[in-house]
Amino acid sequence: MSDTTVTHGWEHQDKPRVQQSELLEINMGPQHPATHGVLRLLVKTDGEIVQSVTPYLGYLHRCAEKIAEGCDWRQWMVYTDRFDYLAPMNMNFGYAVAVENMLEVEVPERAQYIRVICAELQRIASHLIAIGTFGLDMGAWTPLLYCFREREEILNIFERLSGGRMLYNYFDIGGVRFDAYDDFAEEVLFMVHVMEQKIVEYNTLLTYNKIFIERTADVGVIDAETCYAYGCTGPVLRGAGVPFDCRRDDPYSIYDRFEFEIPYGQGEQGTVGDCWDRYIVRMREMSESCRIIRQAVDGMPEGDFMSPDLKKLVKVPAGSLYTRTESSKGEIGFHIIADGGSKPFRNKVRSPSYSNLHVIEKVGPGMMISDLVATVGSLDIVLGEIDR
Amino acid sequence: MEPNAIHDLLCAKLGEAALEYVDSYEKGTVIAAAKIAEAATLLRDEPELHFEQLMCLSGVDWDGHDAEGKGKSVAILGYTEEGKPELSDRVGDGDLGVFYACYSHRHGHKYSLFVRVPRDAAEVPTVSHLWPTAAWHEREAYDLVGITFTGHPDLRRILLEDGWEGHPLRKDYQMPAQWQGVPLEGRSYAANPFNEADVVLPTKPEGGQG
Amino acid sequence: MTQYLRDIKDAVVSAFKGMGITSKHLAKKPVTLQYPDERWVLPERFKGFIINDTHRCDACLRCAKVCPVDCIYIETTGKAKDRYMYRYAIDYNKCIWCGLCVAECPTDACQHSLDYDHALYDRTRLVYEFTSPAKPIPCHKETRLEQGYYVPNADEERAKLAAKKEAELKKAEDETAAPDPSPDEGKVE
Amino acid sequence: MESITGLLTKIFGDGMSPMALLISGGLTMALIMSLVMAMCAIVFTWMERKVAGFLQSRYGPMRVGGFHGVLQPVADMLKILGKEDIIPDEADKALFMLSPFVIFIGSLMAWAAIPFAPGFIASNLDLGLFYIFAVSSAAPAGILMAGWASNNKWALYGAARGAAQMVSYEIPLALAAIPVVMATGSLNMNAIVDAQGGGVLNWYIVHDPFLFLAFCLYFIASIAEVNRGPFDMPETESELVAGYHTEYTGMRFAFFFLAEYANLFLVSCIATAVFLGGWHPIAGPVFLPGLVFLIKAVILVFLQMLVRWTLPRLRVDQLMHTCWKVMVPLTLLCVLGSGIWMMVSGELL
Repeated sequence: MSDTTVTHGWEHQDKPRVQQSELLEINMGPQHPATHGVLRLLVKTDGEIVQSVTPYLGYLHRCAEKIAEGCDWRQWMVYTDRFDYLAPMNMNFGYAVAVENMLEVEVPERAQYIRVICAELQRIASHLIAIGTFGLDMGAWTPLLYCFREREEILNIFERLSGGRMLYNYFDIGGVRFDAYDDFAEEVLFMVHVMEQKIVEYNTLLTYNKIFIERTADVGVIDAETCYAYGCTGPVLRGAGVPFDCRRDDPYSIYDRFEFEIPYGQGEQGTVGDCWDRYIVRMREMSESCRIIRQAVDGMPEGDFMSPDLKKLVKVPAGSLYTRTESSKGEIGFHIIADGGSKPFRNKVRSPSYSNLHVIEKVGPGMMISDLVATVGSLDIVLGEIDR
Repeated sequence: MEPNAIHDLLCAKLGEAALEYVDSYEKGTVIAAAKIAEAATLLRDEPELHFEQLMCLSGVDWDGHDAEGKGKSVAILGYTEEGKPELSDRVGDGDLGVFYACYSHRHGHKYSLFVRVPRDAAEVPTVSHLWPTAAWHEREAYDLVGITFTGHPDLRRILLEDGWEGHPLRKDYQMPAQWQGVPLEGRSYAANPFNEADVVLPTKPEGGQG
Repeated sequence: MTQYLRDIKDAVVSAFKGMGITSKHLAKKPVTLQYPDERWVLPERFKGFIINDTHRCDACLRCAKVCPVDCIYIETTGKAKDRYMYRYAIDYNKCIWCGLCVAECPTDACQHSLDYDHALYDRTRLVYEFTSPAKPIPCHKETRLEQGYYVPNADEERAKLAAKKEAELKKAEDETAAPDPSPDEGKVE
Repeated sequence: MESITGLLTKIFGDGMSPMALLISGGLTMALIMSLVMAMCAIVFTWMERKVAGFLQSRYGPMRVGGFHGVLQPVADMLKILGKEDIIPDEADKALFMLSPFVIFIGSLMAWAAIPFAPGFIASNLDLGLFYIFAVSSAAPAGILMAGWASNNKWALYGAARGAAQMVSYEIPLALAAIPVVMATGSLNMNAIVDAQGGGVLNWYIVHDPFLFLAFCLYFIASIAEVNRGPFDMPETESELVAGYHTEYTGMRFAFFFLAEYANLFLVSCIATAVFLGGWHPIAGPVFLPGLVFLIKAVILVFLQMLVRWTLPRLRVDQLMHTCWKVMVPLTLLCVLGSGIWMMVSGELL
């Protein structure tokens, strides 16, 4: 549909007067408040209605996969931090699990528990940003600031743990870099306690606000089939009503020991798979993460935090393995090809946002500009991991 | 379904095209490049397999990788005196490969497909009509590794800019010195202000004036 | 019609609930700090600007090797006992605060400081030099011991060195040969 | 204006011709009103930032001017004055330069009929309320000019949305004030305020339930009329970058800003005069009328800020839906209902 032809009721005349109207091509990004980074969407619109969306990527491309060829296995952990800079712990986790799977190394129990606590705290932190910025896309400023307030508390814990507030480089192959500090458990439990109260506040302020529901329900519906086809994972897939989560369905680390629900979209305010469903899945996942953290804190044993039988310079046996873990955005997969050396032969990152964003090409046409903004916001993309 | 059963099924349906069974960390089948779309169709549409999701598609440059694991995996051989990377001027001769990781939500099983194509005729049929997600992953493989996917609806570079020279993830790739007039070499602010000749060694206690 | 009225009711009620929450915050004390005046206490493991304690550093080059972005520059001169480090520089333009060098350092010379606010107008000033050719740092264990630099397990090493020297001295006395030429003579360049 | 002309007569004696008196009085009043507008922008930007800050668990500006950054808006003004005035090459330059003033003047003219205190009104028009609504319609024209002249697609979107919104919301805005006009029997602002004297129970907001509803509808419509959240369609900063003033910088941008905050205060002043008894205090005799009026208006401004910083934004079609399918019928209901009420209670007889 490149041109819309509007014919008026003058067909009976000798020469019908045909009015041509053109589509408006408009660049949303790379500097645009709604694109959550440096994404460029080439949008063709007919008035307020979007006719086609074409994402252009690469503004944040650093070719970390090429850099991997020059790093050793441990060094590249630093770069995984920078994929999803809103959830570096989850990225670290994915890479650590991937390499450990190939090394077949036993990670100490304590490290496993610390990892799970960190990953779940990070999931909460990441979802807080997702929720806050989603609200911001809708024009609600205040929830964003509240979300950041709670996120800061989580970052304080991470700062005490790893020394960094944003890029932690905390996980290491075979364990974690530092042991948990003395009152780590108390702090985490307090944070969880605070978080559970704040979720109620967010629900009142944003989730069940009528305007918010109007803006998100029945908007940007992505059904399960589309999710499978476009490789959407994480809250997008679960929002479409598929209770799939790598933590339960393809367990890694020690996630099989914990009891938790997998929230999925049920179309409470509209259709299954609309923006509101994706939003509420994140909201409920935060509660579930709190549950996991409580169990993990209870079960955390004493002991090593780093695998003692691992050398400083890791050499991974030759082979190829695709390992996936559940980050806050979805399935983060590391396809690792090793040649037996101390450096990766090929590290391919299958980032969740990359596939999640792709679906916008499919669902974008036909919606209004405001809905496009809402849908992109509900996909919760991070350009760091799309462009890598 | 067990991986080797899937392989047997692929062998039965595809015959010669299913080249060999890979039993490493990853279980999968090596498929002849021309038949990959058929194999993918089979994986997706066969009710017992029903791989409705393509988890990952990655392009690989196998240059320098040998089975014993003693291959040289780095394009940067070392560093020159000035600290600049020393690149090999070797032209790669290994195959290029594509890796497909599929997952079935219905059956909960995984399977992988491998394809190897010669470097100078790196053409693989697309699977983007089967799994739309492959469209972007194939564009990425085209962009970074330089594998052409025939039948792809929109095969453009995705991460790098249009008109970029070369494919960075090839092992023999050399970064151009500049791109559209912008030097790509990072500026160093850490030029050595000192001269080795200026070094004043401390006085030795036992050696008198050094 | 009932739906229409219910929508209006929902909109009004939820809006008032939301405003209730926001207006409650009016009375609460803000959580932000007035940055340069108020600062929070930095944790022990805080990753600040990396500093090199040149008293402890023996130029083993591990930090420079492990650095993923190659931001540590070490220049040495001489060999073995006469190996001296005359430059240890960190380019904070490049540093990514990953902390690998700190984890790698065998003598804890490389450390995170608690500094973090170093905004500057000139990038070249972000290259920090920790030594100078005027006072080079000895690298060899024995030289370090002699000049009073840090060596891990200093007492043990000192004892070992003393024993070695004694043995040498004894050997020299036994042979009653001409005294050794000073080891550094002619080698300094 | 009577107070001003009275003052002038006192100073210059009877020597002035009535024409000169009228002109000089008018100019003085215009000057005062411009100053009020400038003060609005300065005070309310500071207030907005502080209110938003405290709503969001932060302080807002704290640095400039000692106590809670009171001089921050002054510093901002100085900064914005020093900025380069950029006119895009492809812009329609005449319209581009004109539009900030159109919006500004549209806002300024409306101030002429606002009664701040007894006798303190620039022009005591018989059609005061009607005049205010009429001249404030200049703003959509200014927004359309700005959006079109910028030659920027986002600005065009913002302008189209903004014009549609403001034209639409003028209807419920004016309709909501009609019951008051019916009750007073006059469009003169002074008369409307005078009719509400003698305690809170005489204010029109509690006159009857329909008038209370009319006040609520007026409040909502006024937020939309001044383009603030949740109805900030012309700006929609997360969708349209900055809407119709995307391309504006420096002084011209400051004029938009000035007009926005002046309008914010203007609609609150109208609401105060029309519904909240103007300068009449809650009880007792008229005391410091100007201050009472200001306090009421500032409370309304604060409420607008609270709404803005709490609620998400409506989509453009929902905005129209709200206007035409909810607000307009309800305001019509108010007109009808309060008319019936007055007939039943015998006021109209």
